[in-house]
Amino acid sequence: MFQVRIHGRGGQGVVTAAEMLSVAAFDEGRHAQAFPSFGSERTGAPVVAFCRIADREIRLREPIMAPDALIIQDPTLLHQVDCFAGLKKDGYILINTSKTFDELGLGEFLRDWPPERLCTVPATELALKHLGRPVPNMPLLGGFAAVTGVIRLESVIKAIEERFSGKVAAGNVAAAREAYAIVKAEMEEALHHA
Amino acid sequence: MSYQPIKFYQTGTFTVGNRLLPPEQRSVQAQQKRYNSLNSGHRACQGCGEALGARYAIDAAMEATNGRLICANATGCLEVFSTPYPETSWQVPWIHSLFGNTAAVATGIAAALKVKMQKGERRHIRVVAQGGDGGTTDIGFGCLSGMFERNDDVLFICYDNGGYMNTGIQRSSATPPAARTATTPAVGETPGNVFGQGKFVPAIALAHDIPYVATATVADLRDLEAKVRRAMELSGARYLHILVPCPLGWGFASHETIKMARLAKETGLFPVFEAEHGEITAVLPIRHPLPVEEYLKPQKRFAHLFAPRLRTDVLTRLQALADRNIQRYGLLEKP
Amino acid sequence: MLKQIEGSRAVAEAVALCRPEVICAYPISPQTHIVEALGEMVKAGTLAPCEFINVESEFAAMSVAIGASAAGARSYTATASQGLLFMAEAVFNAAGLGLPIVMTVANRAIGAPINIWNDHSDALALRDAGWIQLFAENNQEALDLHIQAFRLGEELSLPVMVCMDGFILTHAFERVDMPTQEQVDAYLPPYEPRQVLDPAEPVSIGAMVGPEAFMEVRYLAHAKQMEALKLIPAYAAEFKAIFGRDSGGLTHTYRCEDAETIVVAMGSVLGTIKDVVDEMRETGHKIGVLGITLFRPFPLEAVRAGLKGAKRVVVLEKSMAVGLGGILSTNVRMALSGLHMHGYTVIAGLGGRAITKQSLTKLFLEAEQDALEHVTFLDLDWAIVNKQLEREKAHRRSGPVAENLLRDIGVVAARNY
Amino acid sequence: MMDKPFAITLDPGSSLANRTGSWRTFRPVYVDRLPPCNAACPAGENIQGWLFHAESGEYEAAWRTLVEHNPLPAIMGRVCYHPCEGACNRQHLDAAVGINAVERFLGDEAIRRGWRFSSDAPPSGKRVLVIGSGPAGLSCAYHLRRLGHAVTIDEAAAQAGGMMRYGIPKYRLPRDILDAEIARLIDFGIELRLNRKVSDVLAAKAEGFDAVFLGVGAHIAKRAYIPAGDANKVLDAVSVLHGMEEAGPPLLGRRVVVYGGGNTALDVARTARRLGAEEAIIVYRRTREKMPAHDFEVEEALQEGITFKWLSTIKEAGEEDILIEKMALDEKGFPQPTGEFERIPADSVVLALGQEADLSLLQNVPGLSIEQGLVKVDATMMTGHAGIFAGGDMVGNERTVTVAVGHGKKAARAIDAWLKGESYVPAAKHELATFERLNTWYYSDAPKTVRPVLDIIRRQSTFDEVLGGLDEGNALFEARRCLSCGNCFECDNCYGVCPDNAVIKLGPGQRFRFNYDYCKGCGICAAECPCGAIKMVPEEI
Repeated sequence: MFQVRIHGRGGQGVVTAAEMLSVAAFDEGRHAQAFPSFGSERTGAPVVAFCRIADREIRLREPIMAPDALIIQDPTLLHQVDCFAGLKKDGYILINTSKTFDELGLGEFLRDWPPERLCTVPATELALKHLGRPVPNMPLLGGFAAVTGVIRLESVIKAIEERFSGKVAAGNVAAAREAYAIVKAEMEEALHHA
Repeated sequence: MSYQPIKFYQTGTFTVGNRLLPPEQRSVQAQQKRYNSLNSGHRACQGCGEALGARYAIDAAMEATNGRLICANATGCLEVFSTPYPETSWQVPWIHSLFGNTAAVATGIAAALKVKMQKGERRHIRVVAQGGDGGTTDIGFGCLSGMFERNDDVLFICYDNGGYMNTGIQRSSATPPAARTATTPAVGETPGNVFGQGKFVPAIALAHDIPYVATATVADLRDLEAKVRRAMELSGARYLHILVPCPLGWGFASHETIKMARLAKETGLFPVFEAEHGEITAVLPIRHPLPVEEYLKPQKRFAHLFAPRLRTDVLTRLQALADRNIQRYGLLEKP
Repeated sequence: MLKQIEGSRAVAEAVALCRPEVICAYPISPQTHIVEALGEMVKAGTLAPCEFINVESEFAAMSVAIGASAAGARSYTATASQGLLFMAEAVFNAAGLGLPIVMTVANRAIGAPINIWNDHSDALALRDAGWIQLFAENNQEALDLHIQAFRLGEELSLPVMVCMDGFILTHAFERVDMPTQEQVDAYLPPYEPRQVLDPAEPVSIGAMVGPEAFMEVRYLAHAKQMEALKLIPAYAAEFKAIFGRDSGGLTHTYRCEDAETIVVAMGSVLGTIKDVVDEMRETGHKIGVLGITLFRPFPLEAVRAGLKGAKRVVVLEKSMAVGLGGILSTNVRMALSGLHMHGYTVIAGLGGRAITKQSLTKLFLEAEQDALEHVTFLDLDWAIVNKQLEREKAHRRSGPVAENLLRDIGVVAARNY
Repeated sequence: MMDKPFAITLDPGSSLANRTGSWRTFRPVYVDRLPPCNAACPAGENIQGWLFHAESGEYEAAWRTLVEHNPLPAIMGRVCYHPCEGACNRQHLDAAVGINAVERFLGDEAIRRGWRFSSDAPPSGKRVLVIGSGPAGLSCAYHLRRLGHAVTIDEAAAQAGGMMRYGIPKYRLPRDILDAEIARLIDFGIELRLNRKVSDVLAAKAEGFDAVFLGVGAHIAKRAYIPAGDANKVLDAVSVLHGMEEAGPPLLGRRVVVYGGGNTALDVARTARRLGAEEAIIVYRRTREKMPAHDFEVEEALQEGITFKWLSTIKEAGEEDILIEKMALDEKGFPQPTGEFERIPADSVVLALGQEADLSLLQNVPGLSIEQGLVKVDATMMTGHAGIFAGGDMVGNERTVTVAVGHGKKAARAIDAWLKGESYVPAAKHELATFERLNTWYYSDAPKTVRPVLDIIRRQSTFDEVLGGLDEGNALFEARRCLSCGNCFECDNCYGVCPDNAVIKLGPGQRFRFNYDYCKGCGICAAECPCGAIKMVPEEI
């Protein structure tokens, strides 16, 4: 079972991202379970959502406490929330930013991490470019497909096309594709240097 | 009469404070050591109109009662964002019981205080009940009406954001016509909330002939404070209905909260007035008249009126509502 | 002072002696006479200072009481049946907030069909609302329990429901020993709230509590109720010292010494049962009675101790758990866990159906023979029931049950089906 | 203490433990933006700064803030063409703030109350020579004195003031006002030497001065060739206006024609009327719209009975009349002769065609260069010769008192730096406070105060001041019309409108501070700041 925790802010589509991730896995014929953490926090407050992916029925209902991967939709959270709590050793980290891990001040913290598992993608910029709105969640799923390989980019695209239509779908698909490419390139670069 | 003619002091009495005014004429909110009855750290959305309105109103009530105040609060956004265990943002004695019983809880508090005062156990303390439009105009309406007709010594404040925002933006009887909510979606032939439904509780409060009824918005602080002050000068049942825009539920940027309230008032869609013993005594006139589109267009809940095609038919009906308010309350007359 | 007065009046006078500060009233039979009497005392100035508030619903009645109690006032209201259900949300809330409101429930059936007569369905529907629930056997006890209820509730910061059988007690003129004001004052100190709305010490009451603490809050409520199990006998003893009589407590046994059969019941029916037991004892039947005064918290240990020696237990109750059987009996069975004895549930007196000595005698004799079903409906008219069942089998649109039955027994003019 | 139930009952205000600052992706910051009035002021006055004090009736504080940049407020309040008002954001609401009128009120108030200059700079031991006591020279001398330098002004004329005295008519600038403001400068410790025409600047500097500022003005009238009969009087504006300050006023006759379209032409025509001319006619070769003179001056002149011949050039001046040729504008807007002629009667013709500087004292100054009659200066007002600075009419074609005062100030600061062996770098300017940045809802509606204007009969016959001043009530009202564009004026809006109480009010004069522990970054404060003094910036990642 592969467990993902997504960090973002109320109003940034964190829950949607988890749901769409589960749909992408479902589209691959796998089992998936997406769920929010429900609290009294409002627009702007740090929030999390979860997704489990497995090849057999998922019966587990406990919160995800030791994720295999983290998606961080808003890098300002890094200074405000313990985003890395419980992350499995050598787990995947995908951050929406145009900066590097070093520039984010995480270089030392993640020094022993496999570099190809640490990726950043300027998802907000990509969303603005392709969609005209700063909603980073779909390009991040593209990046997630690239960095983890747990789901295929095609599945993410299929999930987007099932959920959205017209320009919104096209924009999200384009953004997800570009994010995928960016992350793939980053990983190769990392492996090359390693 | 709470409407004060604007004195010419640069920003007059439009701004929160004004260094050019004598201290006694400045607003409660301008005081360096104001009450902050609703403290920092609450979990309201960015730009929450209700959080603002509640602090405005309760601070003003605290000022008017010299800090001798108890609040009862209905279930709703205000309650949830202000008092999730283990923290409360309230600095006043405050109780939350249920969604629909706030007016009655306040009645009970007022009754208790009356007895305690007769016994000499406590000094004079006043009671404010507060809730959102759901807790006031819908589920709490029975208790509210009961409190009104008994003329219990309670000021009830409704923070009207036009829907059940706490539960995810559903329609209430205060949701304006044509507005999209989760239960009046923008689909079908007549998208959004239905025309000819809903109620304007201030008018119903008026019909109870209670000592004081007023409306206000978070855009006119001085007016709001003057109304709270006036309400606290009177005894018996009093009602203050404050329009508090909701960035999330209405779909506008978090910095536009006050602007939305201002536009609601300036277009005439939300009449600002006050009444004593069933008679309207003053209105806050429209300063710069505007068509309703100015108010509707920035809000996503009305987006279906502008795209994919311009719904002139619906806009005309909404303009008619504004025009009727302007006519009925004399909103264009100079004071 | 001995008086021959109506039960409602006796309760009203007792409540008045407790110096309530806020009373909320909404009319519903059969509690109405109580608040009417109190209203008159407030209006006349004999009960002062006190606010008597005519509210617009039972929901408001409980809510006003919540507000008043939170502001530090001794608060009282009374209701019954539909009224209790209409205020249900506020009933739970008062307990959750720990407000020591005292409420009389003049027990009455719940509709539909609407029925104004006595049974215990109303109070037992709210048995898990977090209130302490006391059941009075007679008007003297009803009166006494109100005085104890204020003492108990205020000590624990918990609301207390004093249940008395509607009409059977509320409307019965009986002899009661009305205490003096001095006695009540000696027993019941002024209300000293544990928490109060006060500008001098502002607090927020009624926070939203999430998963991280909700269980603990619930456990603490439970622990507080458990504390009542210890306090109630102590307060009853203290009551006896001042007022000179046994009243209240957890349970009362009657002729249980060597009893093989013990009948368990609550409320006014205990008197009838005791009469039957006396008669049966005279003919050598080893039968006794366990009366339950305190239903919540449920006195598991006292009940177990009271029933331990018996061979069989007959729980006779004026309530039912549709689809299961009894409510009281389910609770009693929990007290008997591990003990091997026969247990019978008898549903009796629903909606004001008279419970007669004759029926009870027959019932108990059958019980002694272990000839009872697990669940028995006392004096059920099987002919009517079967007729309706056949009717329903025959016709999809067989008509409203209650009206059909009334027609069958001739109350309503018959119509062919 | 109450025995509070666990979790259900909470201690007041305890939500301070919840630092909602973590929700923020944008943070508000207080900024000061450059108000358009300040940006437009050639003298670099901090207009909004002194209006701020005037708004609260603190007139002396207002005046002291004003004179940090300009030592001549009573003069400026009369003769400045107030570009500040042209830039004022309030014009988009109702009408520009009457800045000029308030300035004059403050200047007059200072004279009336005898407020004096002060400086706490220690004496520098340096001596600076200022040549010319016009606005540039006086301003430069004043600022140098403020900075602790010893200053001597050499003035060629018998009285100080330069063009303010010899170019601006009394009805616009009463001489008691001029004298009072000059006297205050002298009183400040500036040495003034009259009747000293400097003919060689290097020689003058060598008399113990460390630096020199040139502010000799432009006193030589430009001439145009007009064939004229002997009997006809053709004069120039400079000498006519100069002559007004001497014993006998110039004789112009009954019918006076003034040739030119600038403010000087109007000054001459209006002076002629006051001297008794029955007719004063301005001949200008283009249209009114193209006239360089200020519109309000044209208006005032029209009220006083001055007539205009637009699109006309003077071809010749005869004994009792002049010949003018009609012009027509071509498609590019240039006047072209039409061949149509007209004669109009005239006893005298005054040429108001501009002035040039007398630069004879600058011969043989190494490095100093002159182009098209103007002394070349760098960005710090220094000429090509180190230590010699220049300003006012002699360095530019924008020849107003205000520009000159600005030059004087800038030069003084540069001289100060130069004397210390440093180079003068003006402080970086704030971003402009444009109208779009304001939230004008908050400003009261208030039209401009109309200043009293002298009765028309007296205007045609006397040299009494035309435009009156404001009384205190009016001045206060006018000051309070200021929108305080781009700079916090402590209206408390940000403090009030924050739904998270995340603005800390620091007290009168101390403004506010954001409490970033709780600020969620909603931006209401910035949106509702009337004057645009809050900026939302992305949170650092």
